[in-house]
Amino acid sequence: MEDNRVIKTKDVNFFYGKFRALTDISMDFEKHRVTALIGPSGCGKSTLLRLLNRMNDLIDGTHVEGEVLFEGKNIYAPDVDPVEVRRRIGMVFQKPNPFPKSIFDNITYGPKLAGLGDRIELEALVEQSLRQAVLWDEVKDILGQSAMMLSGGQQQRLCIARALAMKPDVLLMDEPTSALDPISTAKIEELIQDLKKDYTIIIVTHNMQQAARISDMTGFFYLGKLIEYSATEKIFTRPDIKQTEDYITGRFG
Amino acid sequence: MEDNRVIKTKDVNFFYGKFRALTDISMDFEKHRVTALIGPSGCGKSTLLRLLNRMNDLIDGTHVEGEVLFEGKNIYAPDVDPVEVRRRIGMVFQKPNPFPKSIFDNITYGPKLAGLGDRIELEALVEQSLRQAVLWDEVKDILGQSAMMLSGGQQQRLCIARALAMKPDVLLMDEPTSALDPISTAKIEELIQDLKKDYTIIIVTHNMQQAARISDMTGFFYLGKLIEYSATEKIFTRPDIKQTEDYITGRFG
Amino acid sequence: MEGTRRTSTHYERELQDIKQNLLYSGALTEKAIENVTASLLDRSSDLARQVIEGDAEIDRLDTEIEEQCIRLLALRQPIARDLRFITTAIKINGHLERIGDMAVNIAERVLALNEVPQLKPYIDLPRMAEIARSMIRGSLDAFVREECELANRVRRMDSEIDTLNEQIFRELLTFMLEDARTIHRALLIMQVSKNLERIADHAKGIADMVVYMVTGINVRHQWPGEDHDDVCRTRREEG
Amino acid sequence: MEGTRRTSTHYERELQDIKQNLLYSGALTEKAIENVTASLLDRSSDLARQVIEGDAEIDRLDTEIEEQCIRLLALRQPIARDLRFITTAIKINGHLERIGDMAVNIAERVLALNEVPQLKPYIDLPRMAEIARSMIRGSLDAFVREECELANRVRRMDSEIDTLNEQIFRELLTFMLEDARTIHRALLIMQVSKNLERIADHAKGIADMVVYMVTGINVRHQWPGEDHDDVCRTRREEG
Amino acid sequence: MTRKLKEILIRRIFFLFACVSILILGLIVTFLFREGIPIFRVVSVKEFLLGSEWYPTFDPPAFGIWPLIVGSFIVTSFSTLIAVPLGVLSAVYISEIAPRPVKEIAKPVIELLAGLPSVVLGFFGMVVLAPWLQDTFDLPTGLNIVNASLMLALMAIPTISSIAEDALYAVPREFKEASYALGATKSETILKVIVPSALSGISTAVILGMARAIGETMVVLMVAGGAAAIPESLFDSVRPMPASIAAEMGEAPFRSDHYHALFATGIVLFLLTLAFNLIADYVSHKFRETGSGTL
Amino acid sequence: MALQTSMRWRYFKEGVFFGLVRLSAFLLTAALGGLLLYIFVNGLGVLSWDFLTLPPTDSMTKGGIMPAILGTLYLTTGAILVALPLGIVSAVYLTEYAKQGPLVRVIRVGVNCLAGVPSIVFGLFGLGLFVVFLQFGSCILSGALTLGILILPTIIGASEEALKAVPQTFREASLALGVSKWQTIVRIVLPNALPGILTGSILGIGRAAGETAPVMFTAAAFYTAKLPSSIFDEVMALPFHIYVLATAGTHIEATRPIQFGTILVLVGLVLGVDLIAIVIRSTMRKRKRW
Repeated sequence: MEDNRVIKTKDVNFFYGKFRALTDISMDFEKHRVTALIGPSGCGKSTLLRLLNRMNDLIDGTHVEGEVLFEGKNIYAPDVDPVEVRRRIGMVFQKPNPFPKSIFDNITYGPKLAGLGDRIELEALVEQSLRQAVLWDEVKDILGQSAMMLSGGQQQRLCIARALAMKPDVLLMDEPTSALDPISTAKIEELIQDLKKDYTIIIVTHNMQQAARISDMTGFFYLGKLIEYSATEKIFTRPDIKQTEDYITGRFG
Repeated sequence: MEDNRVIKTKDVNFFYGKFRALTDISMDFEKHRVTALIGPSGCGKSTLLRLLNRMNDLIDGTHVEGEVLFEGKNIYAPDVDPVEVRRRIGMVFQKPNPFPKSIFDNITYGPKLAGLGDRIELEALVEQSLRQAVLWDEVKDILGQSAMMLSGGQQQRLCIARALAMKPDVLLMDEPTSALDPISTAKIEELIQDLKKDYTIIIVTHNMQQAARISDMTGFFYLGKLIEYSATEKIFTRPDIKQTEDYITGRFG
Repeated sequence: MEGTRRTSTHYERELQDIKQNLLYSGALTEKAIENVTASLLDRSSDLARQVIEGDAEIDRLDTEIEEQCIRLLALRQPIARDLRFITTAIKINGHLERIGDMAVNIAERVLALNEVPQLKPYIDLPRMAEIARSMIRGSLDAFVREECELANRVRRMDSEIDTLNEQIFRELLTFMLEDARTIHRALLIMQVSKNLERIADHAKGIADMVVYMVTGINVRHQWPGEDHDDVCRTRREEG
Repeated sequence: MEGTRRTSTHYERELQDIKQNLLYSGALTEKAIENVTASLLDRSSDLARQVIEGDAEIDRLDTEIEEQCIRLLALRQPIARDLRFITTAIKINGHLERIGDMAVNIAERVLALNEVPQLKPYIDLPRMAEIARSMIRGSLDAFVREECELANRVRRMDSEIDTLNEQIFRELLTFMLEDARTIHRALLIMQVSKNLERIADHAKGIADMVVYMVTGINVRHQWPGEDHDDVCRTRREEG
Repeated sequence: MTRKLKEILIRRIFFLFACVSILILGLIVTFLFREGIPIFRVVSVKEFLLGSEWYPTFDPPAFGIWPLIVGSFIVTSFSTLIAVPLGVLSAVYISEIAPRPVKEIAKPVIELLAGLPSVVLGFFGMVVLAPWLQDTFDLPTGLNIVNASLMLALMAIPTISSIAEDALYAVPREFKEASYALGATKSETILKVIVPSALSGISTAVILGMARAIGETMVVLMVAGGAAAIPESLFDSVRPMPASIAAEMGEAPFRSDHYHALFATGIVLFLLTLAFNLIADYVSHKFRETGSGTL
Repeated sequence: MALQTSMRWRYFKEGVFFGLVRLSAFLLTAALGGLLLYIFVNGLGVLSWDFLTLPPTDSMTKGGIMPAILGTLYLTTGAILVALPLGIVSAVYLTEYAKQGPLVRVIRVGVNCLAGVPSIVFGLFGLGLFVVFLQFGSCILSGALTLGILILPTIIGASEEALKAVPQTFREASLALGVSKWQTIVRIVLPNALPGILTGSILGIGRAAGETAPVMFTAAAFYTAKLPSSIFDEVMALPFHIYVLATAGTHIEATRPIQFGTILVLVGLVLGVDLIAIVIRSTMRKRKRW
């Protein structure tokens, strides 16, 4: 069963300068599951997510204590190349952020940099990724057009396809639907549930109902601490901790 | 009973240039009720809202057909001063938009320009408005400080207080919580339910659950048409129209 | 908008799962009634014991369906049609579980009856059982097909059962008054009949909920005669 | 976070309304049982009729509470504690309504009994009624106070009632066998007893739901003996 | 109603004020042409533009400004060649690579330097660069194309750098994050995402820098050497149009042919920069309309 | 293994690119820094109270530069008086009132074109209109008007930008409170845009002070010892003074120190003014949170 836990954090602390944004987070993320991280603004859920593929490296004056094990190896070990980590652990952001390039170029951006040059392979990859992201039918005839012309929901699915094209093991999602309307949101939620058969997904959401709908596991964060982490069904029907229950039932603060 | 309908729209059509954004909208808005307008993006709900206090005047190349009766008088009649209309029908926007002035000045801005000069009266008005917006206790000691220092949720309640200070009859709200976190949202929702005893509230929201939670009446819009308009409880338990049911149950598009 | 409904979502599949489980539970209770009737007629204690044992599965389903429903309420927060479906499912589930219990009750009486000689040939009881069974089937069919009319027909069948039950009661009373030795057996048969009548009640309860699910109108405290004709017509235009 | 719970929100007030209605309905059913027992003992047909008429109010409350619950499910989409509360409320409501119906059943038997001379002095029946009534009260108290232990105590009381019912049944059977003229009356009394037993069943059902509400554990198909001691202890730390 | 009337009145008055710019532009054209057109009674337009002899004070005078145009063109081109890479790369440095304290100082300093009066650069070119060039390359004069180009470049770099930095800074952080999240290195992110995304802003920066160079007077007046001939090497002197106008206007008798010829040169310069600006406007507009999505 | 080498290749390219970028940044710093340092070092020795307060003497080979400083101040002040009201009002019209239409597009293109006109052409225009046509002659008025027109587009641009930077939501909020458009502009829009407008204007002043070409024909005197008594007098101006000393004087080498001193004063003046603007802007940016 050891194998099933793709990512493990061990007593992770995270500091912005002297401010401790995360306190002693120890969490296991299981393969082929959707794990949701919820909690009020500033609870550290996004910070944790960005720490899992070293996106926090880009912010000055931060540092990490503890270990983040990805397939058993600490990604914060000195000999680990963060570029390599990010290739294995993809990320989708809050706002759809396609590059101002064609749909095709958006998807091949990562693979090309990683050395994939063969046009036929690239085309196959584009189709496969777009199909996985349930976008192929909508864009197959306009692959050469700018990604900026797509609707918000389509852009976000394109971003998912772009991440999938790197064939990552894990997909991190940082409030991927908070900028979308309900219909696009529903599509992305369906997609996430489809994707979990092939990927391990960790999603931050401030929409509790979304966590309820799509996740298998839910972790509730408050003030940088992991308050409760358990099966989503349990969290939403009979959480163990009162703080969790107060938060999800809206009796908080 | 005639009296109870503060605002009535009669066969209202609205055009952006040649594009007809609203088609034959006839709706009555009752006094001391919260009426929610829901529907997918671009369905015309926000357009209708902005039409009710002539905020759409600010957009070039638009025109209105039909009548919008406020207390029996068509606000689009040529002799009506839109400034006067807006004074009677307040509005709260999607993003909190306090002026970069002190809290006190924010609230007295409108009344002062409307001619209220007496300091004591103004102070009483500020307290009253802030109390109504359930913000008084949080800001009573910092009335002189900039409104920009408040949190997002506090800013939005300040905007509500600012609108209330004009003593309007109707309060229009355009997705007032879409930029806020769940906790601030919950506070604003409570507030809206408190306010309806004194005001008529019309709210646009793309969060259906929000409409369910706070409104008495709900109108569902699609493609610029009013599909169904009825008591919220009815809409959410047994809507008459299949389109409505498909939309609210997420089976849409 | 018509015809563009998406291929079944995960949510819809979960709703379908509940429906399937309910139908399975319904089939089990029907079978239980069939078996218990057969055990009565054939004086087969084995069959009766089978029914008693079989109830564990119905109970298991009861728990499972209820958990599924609460899970869905908690995680999917259904509204409108879906909410009516879930509340209906919870109620139907409760009714089916009770029907299973009644079947067990009957089976226990049958075991007792099998210990003693048969009082009389059973004519009305199998008819009652058959009606009760067809009420269950009918109400579940109505549930699956969301047919208000069919549910209404089931609701009206309840009075037939009531009549039969009363008839049996009076007949047995006569037996008892005539011959004190029949009292014990007659009481047992009375209980069988009473249980069948209650099964029919539950079937009617299921039908009531189907009417609610389809129309959104609560008819539980309203007798089928009252204005059932209108109930189904108030249903809105579909699409 | 403790102590900062806000002054009751509109949502919480709606939840409270349901609780109030349930308690009101509970009080009505208790009263109905009290009245129907008194009508039996005092042979007061007026009181019995009062019980029958009073059921309309319980039915009305049943409908109202159910509507409130579905309304809340639709509009507030409760989860966790609140969802358990609502599902519990729906179930309790169903039980109370059934209890009301049983009281009516009993009242109808009382009316029939009042037509004929009293068979014997009632000793066990009032005791049963008292236990049933205290089970209802106990389960509702447990509901209000969210006390798992109390609910468990109610659940254990059910066996007492079952014993009494069986005792009454055997006693009446003796009467019937001895004197055929008592059969009609004995049957009526049997039904009264049976109904009381079912009332107690429903009270236990309420207690089951309270255990579920407080602990999140489903004990419906689990007998109080089984491991009820643990159930309440599995409850998490409060706060 | 009075409120409405007041609003309308205010609007009208404001409109009149806004029209002043147009009026001025019209006046500029009018007066340039009024004072410049008379020269074409003396020479034809073709002769004026393409004539390779500029001897306005000779007798008979020659009014061919082709050497001036070539001079302008050459110094502008060379300064652009120097300024664009330096300006853009230093913009990249400031916005993407520099440590935060450097960034915070460099940005306003660059902006400050964009405001350096051109006469200062001209002076520096004259006093420092020219003697150095003369000595190092053993030239007859240090006032030549190289000197002017370098000084013009130095003048244009802060402008280019500052505008380009704005454009780079305006690239949404989301693009960067997306690129990193896809396993790109920092330089790949800069070259393949950030710079392309800022391309419209960068090209505006380049065009504006060029426009500034072509219209610049004092630098070329002071360091270009002033030879009104078509240059044969980079170390030759040239006499770009603005230099010619500035230098000779003082000496040209009022309303003489020379005077008119200088105004006509002004017309050419004006039209040239006008064209430049319209192109810049078009480019930035086109990019904006398509949401810079056609890269 | 192949992947590893590919990573190594990618990091090599990264190193080369960053080297290039750093080099250009260094070159730029060295060039401009060296230039400023050179001027500073050479000019500092000349600076004295007399240098700043006395007029030039001995064919400008001795004495101070006071008339030139004053002239520059007069010219720039005049330019601001012309350009500021005109520019702000135009910008308000363009951002607040103008509806999209051909006329507005013409105005906008006009402003853009005006911004691109070379300063020498402004000089010619000033000469043609003010000096010759209106017969003001070469004087403060002509120079100030020319410079004012020169910086008008800068001020319109800066003001427009500042006005556009005022969030649309502020306007909506004000209008929704039943406040008229004019009041909204006066009470909300302009106060919030003011820092931006000021910054733009001050940068405009810096530009006006440093301009040489336009004043050459319209205002600047080669040499005049007397101070102007009216706006119809000629004045000296710092930039022109430098140009004159450096190129046209008879004692170019002898006046070198004076040239450096003048340069330093001019640079100090212009950069000082610009610095003020930049400081104002950065503090404003830090303070505002929208």
